Amino acid sequence: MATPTALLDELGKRYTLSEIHIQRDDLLFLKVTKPQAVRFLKDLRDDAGYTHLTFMTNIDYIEDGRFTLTYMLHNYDTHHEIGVHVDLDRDNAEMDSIHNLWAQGRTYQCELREMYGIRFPGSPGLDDDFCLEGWDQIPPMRKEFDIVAFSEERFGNRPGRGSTDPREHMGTVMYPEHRDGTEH
Amino acid sequence: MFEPAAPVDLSSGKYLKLWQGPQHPGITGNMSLELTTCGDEVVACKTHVGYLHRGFEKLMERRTFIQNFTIVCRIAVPEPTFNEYLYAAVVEELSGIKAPERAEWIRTFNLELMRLGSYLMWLGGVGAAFGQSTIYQWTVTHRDYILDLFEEMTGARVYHMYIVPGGVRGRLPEGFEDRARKVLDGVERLLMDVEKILFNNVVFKTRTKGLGVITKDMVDPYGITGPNQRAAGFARDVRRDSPYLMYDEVEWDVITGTASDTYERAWVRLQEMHQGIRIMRQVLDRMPTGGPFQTPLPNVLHWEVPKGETYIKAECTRGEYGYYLVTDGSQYVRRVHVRGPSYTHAIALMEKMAVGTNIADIAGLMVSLHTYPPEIER
Amino acid sequence: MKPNQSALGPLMNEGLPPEDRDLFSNARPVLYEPYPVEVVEKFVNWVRANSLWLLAFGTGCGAVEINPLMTARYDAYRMGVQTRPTPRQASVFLIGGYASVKTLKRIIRSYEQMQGPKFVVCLGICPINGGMYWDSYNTVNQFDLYLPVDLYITGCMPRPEVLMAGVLELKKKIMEGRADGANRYVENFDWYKANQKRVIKNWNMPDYNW
Amino acid sequence: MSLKDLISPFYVWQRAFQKPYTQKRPIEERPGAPRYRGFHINLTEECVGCGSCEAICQNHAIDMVKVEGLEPRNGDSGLRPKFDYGRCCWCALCVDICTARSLRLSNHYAWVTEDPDAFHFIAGTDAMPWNQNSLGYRRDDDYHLLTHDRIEMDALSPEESLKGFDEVMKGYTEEQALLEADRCVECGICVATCPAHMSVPDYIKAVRNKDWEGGLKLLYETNPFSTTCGRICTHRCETDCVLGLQGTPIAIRWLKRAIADRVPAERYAEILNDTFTENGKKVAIVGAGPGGMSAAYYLRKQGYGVTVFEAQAHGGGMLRYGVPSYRLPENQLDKDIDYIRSLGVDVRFNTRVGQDVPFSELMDNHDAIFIATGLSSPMKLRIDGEEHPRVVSGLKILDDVAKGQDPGVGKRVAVIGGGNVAMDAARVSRRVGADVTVLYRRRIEDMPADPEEIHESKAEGCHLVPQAIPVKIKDADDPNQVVIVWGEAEMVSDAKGGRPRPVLQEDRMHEETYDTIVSAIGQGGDYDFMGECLGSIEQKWGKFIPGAYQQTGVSKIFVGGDIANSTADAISAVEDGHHAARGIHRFLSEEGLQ
Repeated sequence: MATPTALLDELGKRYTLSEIHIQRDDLLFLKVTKPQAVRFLKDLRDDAGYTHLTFMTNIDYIEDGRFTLTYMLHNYDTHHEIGVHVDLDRDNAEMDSIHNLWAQGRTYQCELREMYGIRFPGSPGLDDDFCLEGWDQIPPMRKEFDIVAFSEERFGNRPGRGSTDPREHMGTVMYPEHRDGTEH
Repeated sequence: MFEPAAPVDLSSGKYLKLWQGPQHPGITGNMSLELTTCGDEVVACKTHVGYLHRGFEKLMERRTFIQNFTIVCRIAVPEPTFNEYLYAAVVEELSGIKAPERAEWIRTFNLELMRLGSYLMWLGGVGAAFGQSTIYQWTVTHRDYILDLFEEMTGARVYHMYIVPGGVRGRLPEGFEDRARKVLDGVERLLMDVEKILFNNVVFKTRTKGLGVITKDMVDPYGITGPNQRAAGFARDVRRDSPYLMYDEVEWDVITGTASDTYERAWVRLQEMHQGIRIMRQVLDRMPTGGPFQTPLPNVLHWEVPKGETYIKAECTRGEYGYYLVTDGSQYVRRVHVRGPSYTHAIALMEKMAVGTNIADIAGLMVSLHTYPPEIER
Repeated sequence: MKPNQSALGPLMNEGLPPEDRDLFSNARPVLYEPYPVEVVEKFVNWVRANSLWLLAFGTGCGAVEINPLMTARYDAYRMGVQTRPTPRQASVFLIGGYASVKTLKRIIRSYEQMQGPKFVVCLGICPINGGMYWDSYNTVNQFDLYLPVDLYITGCMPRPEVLMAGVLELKKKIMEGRADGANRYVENFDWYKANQKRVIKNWNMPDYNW
Repeated sequence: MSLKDLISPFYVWQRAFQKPYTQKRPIEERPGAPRYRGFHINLTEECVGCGSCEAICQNHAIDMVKVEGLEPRNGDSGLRPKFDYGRCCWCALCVDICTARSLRLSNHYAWVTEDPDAFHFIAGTDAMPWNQNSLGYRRDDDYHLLTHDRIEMDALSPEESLKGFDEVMKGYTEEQALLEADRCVECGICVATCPAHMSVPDYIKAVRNKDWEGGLKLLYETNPFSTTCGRICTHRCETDCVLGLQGTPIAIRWLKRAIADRVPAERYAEILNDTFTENGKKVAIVGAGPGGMSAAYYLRKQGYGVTVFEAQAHGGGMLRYGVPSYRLPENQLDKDIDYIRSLGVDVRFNTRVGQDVPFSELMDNHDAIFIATGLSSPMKLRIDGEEHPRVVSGLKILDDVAKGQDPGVGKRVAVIGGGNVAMDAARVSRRVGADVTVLYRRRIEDMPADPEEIHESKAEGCHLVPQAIPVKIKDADDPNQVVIVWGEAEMVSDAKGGRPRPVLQEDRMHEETYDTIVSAIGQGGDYDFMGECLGSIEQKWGKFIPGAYQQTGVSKIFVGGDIANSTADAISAVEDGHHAARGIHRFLSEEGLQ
């Protein structure tokens, strides 16, 4: 079985790999382009022995306007893991489906559609409810979704709470005259 | 790999839609199976989850690194320690902290004890699912003795919040080792009894042998891990393949099976409980009693973990449990993803395996896959 | 205090498609009236207090401590407690901690299917004021907005011993004739319904599910 | 189906003869484990209300609330944590982080009620059934969430430091500063204690973020003597720092210095960006010490024309002439003063009011006057022989050294006193090669000098003799020497609960000969220049008693600094100046001064 570096050399001939980062001896991350991604995953699975899809998830880089999908693949023979990143456009996130490669891919894609609003055309049951039911807001895992405000508005909190800031309290009681309003 | 279910015409009157769960005694935790049946036979199954969805991954994005340590244990209720350990491990790796050796031993013990407790609960569930409620009464009680140990060690029965990034939160109490050994002896005796009255029970054997066979070629496409995979003959165990904590310091065997049916999976787990006891006894023998058990952390009130990402996994009772952490150098995580084995076992795998079984076996099949809904939906 | 239930008119079942509305009852729940003879009511309450049947619905993580409670070590059976698989047979609904919106819908449905007298006991911190998940987008923060609660047991988790203490407290309350949650539900039905529909956005069931 | 499989289950019967699992009375029989994380207990007396528990609580289960009968005071916010048991998850992070170690958990775990609003209580104050429980979770001694030990600052060794007047403390390196700043819990309790109420948590945060410029701006909001105070401040804040409750307090003073040292003087104007428009009003300030210059800074920022009259040739007052340069190098003091002068503050050096310029001129030509002349007249020992020529004041020695002259103390020196001036005089004398003995009336822990100064004096070889009361000074055989008679003292506790009092032991008297006796027991003020105005200004024990905003009985005269406060340190003077500036602004603007 090829070592990860040899494997990368080999794959690098056929794919545009970037941001290769070796986190540990048994874990590396790399990025492939969106059009190549599914073929790349299939090659990893079929040719390189990375047969186990550990998980698939998404990272929201709201400041860069992108989503980064992460597919984590595991090789049972070398006990090596590869995290494959794929950048998507955050505003119009769409990705090829991997439900034909791994059975649980469908579930992950359904979850990502619900939690981030990423489309995976062709993935069965993509629009079914996964965790949420009757959700009427933007997908909740997106960074711009403010859960505190939402929870406060929708579910409320029991009254009878209220806190005093020690520094503020001491200032008001102990040296009111000595405050210029520049206090922080 | 996804095979669409055969077209079912509900209006034909031949089929019946049957919901098992969420309020149903034959379901593990709070989830539901939408079964389409023809007579007694299940022709299609769809798993519905989300009844326990709390949005952990989102909650964790707005809590500081120390605050998260209190919340992760809630992700898998009967097995909080795996979450605690994995969260601590990912944070330690990214912030370059190494827990002291003594803490590593304590953690190993903690994890194995939790595994045993969780298996006992599962064993009770197996008993209950196949009408052997006596087993349930025994095992839950013995699990309670384990919870007593946890209470003594960590200060809580269920949510221990003991494995903190950097180490553990306290030394073991005086005389703990002796009491732990006593509990282990008790569980070992119990397991022998269980073997006699459950595993040798003709009813159990008849109902479980040949039920829900996972073939070898299903394992990778469905992402099956843990005992479910080992019962199919794969000697794969994270503790052996990518050793963490002190697992390469102690002697134990990876248990595998061949038949890969419900009985075999139960049998593999029973043997793993014995292995767990074996590991714990060695840990108790070798655990250092002095030295530090915590590496100092930066001020946790404004702790910033350097930018990076990592994935760490551990072998929990149900298979590969892992934490994927992405940080951006701030006081908060950029993204954390919890990989629980139930995710694929309870959905993709269950939906496939339920087809062709009898309604009455669904509960047994479910329990033989050993799934926890909270780790699916988080 | 007690509004005339019939004066409020039938339920509209607006969540159902128009063609299905006739298939379901549109009657409102009715108030429980105590027996006119006090001694009889007291006796009946004593009976009720000593056969508390829990609905086996693990709605949240609190359910994990029900297992020890109902097995050999703590053995709640000796207190007249047992679990029942169906709401029709149960009289006590243990809310096992947090209630996600999705589960809340099932909780309401199960609760309304329970026969009176029925009691709701909330376990843990989450139903009181949100607890661990006070800022979660999918769990309710104050359970008493949605169903009447007779007793709260704080803790995370509440241990089996506290659950037993809770059972004893509930018994006391029932015997004193103060466990009137079900009646409060009837009296403030519209208020509860409005609160429920405020969080459950896909209300596709009848308004009262008995 | 084998026969064995059929029979085997009946093995269950053997259990019928075993002890049952059932616990007879679980509620009574099973208290929480000794380490159980049950309900909260707070030792109200030890708690200082820092709010770290609230800060770390991920469930927002803790509110800091006012407690009846508990007023805020230095080192205690008077607030106490109130718990919401509809939120708390008993993770005990609050216990782990508790700076006072007053918060703990009991092993009590049962609370059942029908009222959902009942689950609030102030731990330790409200009567809860578990308040007396002795068991429950405590932080393990070997487990910490906070760093209790201060990051040490590099310093010259005593041998090196004795060689000259180079600054002893080298200042934090960036790495050290970050580590030290990281210890802060940002409670802000120190802010009240700081006489200038500096935004300590904020500028420590700026250090953590390496935001030196932002930090400097924060410093100047309340203190234009940051470089100086970062070195010689009496750091009362550190006394009340909550980190000091279990370890050493944050080195707040050093962190202030860390900021100021990292911004070069040339960049001050650009960073602080103090812009203002002249408002045409004029204020005179007497004394260019920290009080006067601070008032000048804040008044100037509001557009006042400020003239400072200073008797000496340089600004800084006691900071220059009373603090030796190994503690505060002159160029560092100049950095602060020069920036204030750069704003257009007119400082007239070598101009003694009442001598070079009449006080009446100040009164006539200015809209307001701020007087901060400081205490420059040494107090008398009030013992026989005090007028001996070999008895000199500590200030005189420091003044000589500051002006580059040899103090001429000889080989054997006795310093009388325990304040900073005494320590400085002793250390200066060590530097010019004398053997130094320090005689102090009370115990070492009673000394008003900074602990660092005491420590460094000892390290540099000063011989500290506590509980020594001078009785008499007389001539020695050698005219260049002097004899002191002192007696040992016993500390007698005060019946009224005050601090213990030294009582002379007549039978244990000592007579020793020295080249010089340095008297450094304090200083007094000289207010003669003010003439008749003096009569309208309240005085007590030789100090002015100003009213609100440092105003005196003569409404346009404001006073501050050592002559008007009891603490007599730089930071108090800075605040007096700042506060007088507030007062003068109110007095001269439409707001008025009530």
